[in-house]
Amino acid sequence: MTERATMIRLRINGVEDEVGASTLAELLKHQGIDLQARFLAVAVNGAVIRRADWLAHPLSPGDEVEIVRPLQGG
Amino acid sequence: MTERATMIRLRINGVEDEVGASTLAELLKHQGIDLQARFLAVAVNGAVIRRADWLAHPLSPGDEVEIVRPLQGG
Amino acid sequence: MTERATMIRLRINGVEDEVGASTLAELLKHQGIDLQARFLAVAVNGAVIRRADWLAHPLSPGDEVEIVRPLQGG
Amino acid sequence: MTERATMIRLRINGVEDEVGASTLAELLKHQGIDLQARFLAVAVNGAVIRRADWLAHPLSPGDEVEIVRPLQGG
Amino acid sequence: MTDPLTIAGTTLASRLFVGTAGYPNQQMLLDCLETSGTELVTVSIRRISLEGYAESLVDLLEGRYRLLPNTAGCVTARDAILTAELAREALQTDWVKLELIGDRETLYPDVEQLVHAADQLVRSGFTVLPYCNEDPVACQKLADVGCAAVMPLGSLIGSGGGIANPAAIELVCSRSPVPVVLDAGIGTASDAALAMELGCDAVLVNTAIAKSHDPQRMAAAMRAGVEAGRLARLAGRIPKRRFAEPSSPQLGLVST
Amino acid sequence: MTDPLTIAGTTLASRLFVGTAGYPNQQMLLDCLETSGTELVTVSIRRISLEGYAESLVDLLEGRYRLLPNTAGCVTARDAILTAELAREALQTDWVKLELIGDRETLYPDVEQLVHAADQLVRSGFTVLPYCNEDPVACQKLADVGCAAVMPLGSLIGSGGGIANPAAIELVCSRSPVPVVLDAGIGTASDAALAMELGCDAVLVNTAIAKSHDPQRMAAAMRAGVEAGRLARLAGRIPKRRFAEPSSPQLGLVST
Amino acid sequence: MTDPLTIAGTTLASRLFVGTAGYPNQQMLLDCLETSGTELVTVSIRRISLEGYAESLVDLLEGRYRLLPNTAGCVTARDAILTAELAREALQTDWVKLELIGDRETLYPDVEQLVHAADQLVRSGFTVLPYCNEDPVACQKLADVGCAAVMPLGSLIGSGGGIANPAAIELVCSRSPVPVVLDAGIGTASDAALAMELGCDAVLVNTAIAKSHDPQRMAAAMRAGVEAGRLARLAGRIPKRRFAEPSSPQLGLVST
Amino acid sequence: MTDPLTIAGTTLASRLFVGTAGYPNQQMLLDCLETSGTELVTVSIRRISLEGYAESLVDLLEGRYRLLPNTAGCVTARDAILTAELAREALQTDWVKLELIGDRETLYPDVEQLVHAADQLVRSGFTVLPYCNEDPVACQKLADVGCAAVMPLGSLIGSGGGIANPAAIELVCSRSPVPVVLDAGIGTASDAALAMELGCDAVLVNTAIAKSHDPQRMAAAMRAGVEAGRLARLAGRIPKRRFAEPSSPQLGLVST
Repeated sequence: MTERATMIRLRINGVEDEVGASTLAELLKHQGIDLQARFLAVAVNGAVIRRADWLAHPLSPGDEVEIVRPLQGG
Repeated sequence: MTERATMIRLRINGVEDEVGASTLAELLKHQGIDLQARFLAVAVNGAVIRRADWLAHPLSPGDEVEIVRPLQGG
Repeated sequence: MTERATMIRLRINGVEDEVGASTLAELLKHQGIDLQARFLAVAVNGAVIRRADWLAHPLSPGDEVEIVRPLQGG
Repeated sequence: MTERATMIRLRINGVEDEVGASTLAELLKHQGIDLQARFLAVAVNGAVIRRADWLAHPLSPGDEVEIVRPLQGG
Repeated sequence: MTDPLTIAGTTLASRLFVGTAGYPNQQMLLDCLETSGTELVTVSIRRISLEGYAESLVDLLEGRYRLLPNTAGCVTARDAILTAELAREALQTDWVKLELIGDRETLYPDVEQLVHAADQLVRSGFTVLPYCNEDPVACQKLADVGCAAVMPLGSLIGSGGGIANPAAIELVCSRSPVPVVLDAGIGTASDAALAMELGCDAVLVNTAIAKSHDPQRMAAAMRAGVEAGRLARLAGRIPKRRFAEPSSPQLGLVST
Repeated sequence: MTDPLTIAGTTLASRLFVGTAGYPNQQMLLDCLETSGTELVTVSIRRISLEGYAESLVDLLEGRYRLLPNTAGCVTARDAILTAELAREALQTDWVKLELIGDRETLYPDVEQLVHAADQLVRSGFTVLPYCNEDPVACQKLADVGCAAVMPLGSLIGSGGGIANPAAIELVCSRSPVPVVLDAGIGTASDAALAMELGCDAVLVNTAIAKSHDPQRMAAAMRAGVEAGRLARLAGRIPKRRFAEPSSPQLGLVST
Repeated sequence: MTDPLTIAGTTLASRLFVGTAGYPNQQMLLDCLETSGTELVTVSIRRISLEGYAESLVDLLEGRYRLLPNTAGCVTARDAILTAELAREALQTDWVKLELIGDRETLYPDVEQLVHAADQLVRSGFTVLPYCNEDPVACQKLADVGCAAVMPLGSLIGSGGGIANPAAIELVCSRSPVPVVLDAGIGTASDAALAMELGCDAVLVNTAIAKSHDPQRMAAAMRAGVEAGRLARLAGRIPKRRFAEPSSPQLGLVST
Repeated sequence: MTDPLTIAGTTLASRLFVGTAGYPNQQMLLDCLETSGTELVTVSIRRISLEGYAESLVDLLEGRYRLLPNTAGCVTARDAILTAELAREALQTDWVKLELIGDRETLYPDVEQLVHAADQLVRSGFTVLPYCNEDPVACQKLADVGCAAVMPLGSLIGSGGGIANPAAIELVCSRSPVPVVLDAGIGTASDAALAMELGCDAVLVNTAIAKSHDPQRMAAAMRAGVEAGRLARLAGRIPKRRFAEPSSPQLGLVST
């Protein structure tokens, strides 16, 4: 994040937050997520954003972001 | 039926027939059905025609007529 | 019982006791049992003693006496 | 069998028969059984006669002889 | 016994519903209904024979029993709904046992279509009792769209297989906001009793009575079975235990 | 219904036998017996308390019910036989429910000793109804020595486990030359109905009534259950089929 | 044994699918998977913890097992579909075990929504294996919309209740145009064997292994159970008879 | 797996015993035994045909399998004992599967005679494995007289009825001081697995293999089934629950 980053309100994994990130990639980095980490997937407003588009995908106020990974399951 | 009755093609209980009947009441009489018989019900083209309307209900070529009554059932 | 009754050791319903009774009838009375009470039955040494014989049935030291009645049961 | 063999009535495996055999071994041979055949067992009058005793075991009229072997079983 | 069942505001003293098909003859049917003590009997709706009109079974039943027309055999919502509407006109009742068959061989219900057809019929003023499966979610949906009861199957229609999945029937009963009527599969009186013990509010029986060697006696058996199961349910059964528990007193045994 | 059961020349209108142990109180017991319609009730024989003699339960039952004393808890033939003889003297009946327990924990019968004790009691003039297991050979032997009936267990005494092995009970019933009374394990009304459907001639119930939340209602349930099962047995149930069989007519469906 | 299962063109040598949840620890999970011989394991898709990202279970499974992500816990088609799409992105697989829960307490499927969600996912290129119920009509619909298999429940998820309705499972298997995978309810190895004998093509097990006292041994048991049931199915079992049939020869008995 | 069974001091690696009767041909029998992994096979003892002596089956089995001669078909203790003695002489083994049939039609054991015959045979130095019923008291008596194992029936011989009374078998297993071998009634692999899960130490199978459509494959199925059930027993199954328990994590669901 640089000081130029504007703060926007997002809903990240169901929780409202205000972050200084204008793209998905910035948001993920802000969340401490390694962009190279495997097995991650992200959706914005109900649509999956493929990894190749994370850098370019702009965020808008009110966006609902889901960041998931596989876990144990039955 | 009078001699003036025009013959029309109907589908009566699933069977194609040509009858000289211009109303539902005429058709039923033509089928030998007592109009006073209880527990009868009739539908034309998928809509039930109440008994009070049998006399007036006009038939058109191609009408699909269902004439039913209760039977044993489980 | 008169004072002449000799004390003898018996096993009554599984319990050793010493009683002053020389007949079964005396023993029952000594136990506070109404000899007319219905539904009682008594065995001495594994043999049932019919009610008519209670008066005459002599007891000997070491006799095993069972005094029973019906109770609830399944 | 020699001509001296006396005929005696036996019950062999449930069937009455008259055979010229004075010992168990003779009977078995008479029945066409190889005395060296393995897995055979024989009883006379309800008692097992061990193989070593077949030669010597005398037969008497009326003897009941069982000659068995293992078969398929569940 | 005063333990009436209420469905859609109508009170029924008997918790045994009886189907009217397949009896050796009409008099036997009437005798069985009488003996069963039922107050609600099912009928089908069928096209009249074009050769002429005979006196209907219904002339004999009317006034003595509440009639519950069914949509047996229908495989489309459209046919089931039209059959229900014809039944309403013919019998002047808005009650209908809604059957929507998903497979002609097993006569298993098509619950997806069933929910939609039930929804439409309820909106059209019908009192809908749907023949469904022992699926608690489907039963909930049927109740949600306004069905007056649900009628899960015990086992396949006419199979006499009894209650194939007691745990599921018990689950449906424990969660249903509307009465549960066990439909299909009852083969004998203990099946009917078990249904009631699992929590069903009523039982519908047809083939098990009609095709019994002695239908009237089986009607009596079913009546008693339903009553037995209902009473047992109300009384509250003892828990099942893996071990024995003596009933007679354990003390005071004769011992030599 | 006139379908009496005859055991040893005695005719009983009710096929439900009821045990008298373990009820919340004596009045409840009496109410349950009345409601059950039973004519035959079991009692145990126990040593009197040496502290004194109280009015017996039997004073209340006598004249209203036929009493069937048991030898519950006995583990030797000798004790069982003496108990039977004491019972005969006390109650002036030669009927006895012969119990010979092979294992105090499971209360499972010792059928080997049972046959011998039954044999002796029959020779002494008793009418013997032995509590046994669902072993057709043992049941045959009991009949052979002259028992008036056999009383195989459904499941362990007091367990409410129902009929654990229906095939075996059916087998016993199909071959027994004397009446079969299902004893032990009945937990609820459908169990009683099933017992009768399998071919039992009567059912003995105790704990399932006495320990129900509402004993009197359960007594009514058992009465109805036994009747239901008996009627179904007589009526002849439909066979179980793996496939469906429509009850309503298959022709003449409304079809758009 | 060469008796592979093919689902959507993919061949699996093992007919045991294993869930990865609830093991005492990760090493135990890996040991169980190894022992089970499975080739297909299920995983869930969950939001990452915002506190940070830990190494995933999947790093350990990848390359050794085909992964089948589920939509466990989803109650709307929308959430289930989005979960499936996220799974596809995360795991680069178009396979999905589609769960659409109709009731959070019983985890019973909502088959109506399930059919619609499956339809959409198939159209989006997914290979869909839906968790459904033992309803042959619903299973047919799922196959009709293009599901690669159906996964009916044996009994409630995690209940260990086994196969509550064997007749229905057998019916589903006999009519399904796609492989049938028994899902949910398996409690022990004989349940798995029975599932295969009824005609299932595979079995999915999770809790019964993970929560066993000795998970790895239970994994071995399940592997053997699935194999046993499959072999028995292929071999063709003897019919059940009500009567005895001697195995040993009836002639030639020793008789004194 | 090293989990041997020890009977009378003899260690057996396989817990599957196999009967040798009723196979399509002798080669098939040999193949089935090989495939089954069994170490102990049963044979009968029969009078030789007086028409001549053919090579015995036993020539083929000897040295490869421990032979367990039976007394199948005997209805008196005397015949059973003589048959056992002849078997000992013929096969040079003191092991015997003691059968004493109480009823020729059902082939049900006569447990009273069985105990006496077993007692005599034990005194004569035999290692006795009696075919008995699922009666815990009878099984205890058989152990008390010195039987090396007990062999309760699952259901009637040759019926394929499976385990008709699982609770009773479990009870027998939980109390038996000697190994329990489930004999008779096994119809398919899941039956064998269930027997082991209930606590049996081994299973004897004959008809279910011999009369299968594909005996050798069924032999493999039984081998796997016994192993599956044994492993599951040792692992400890999860308890049965009436309610669902999610396996996948309940937190972190995608939710729109």
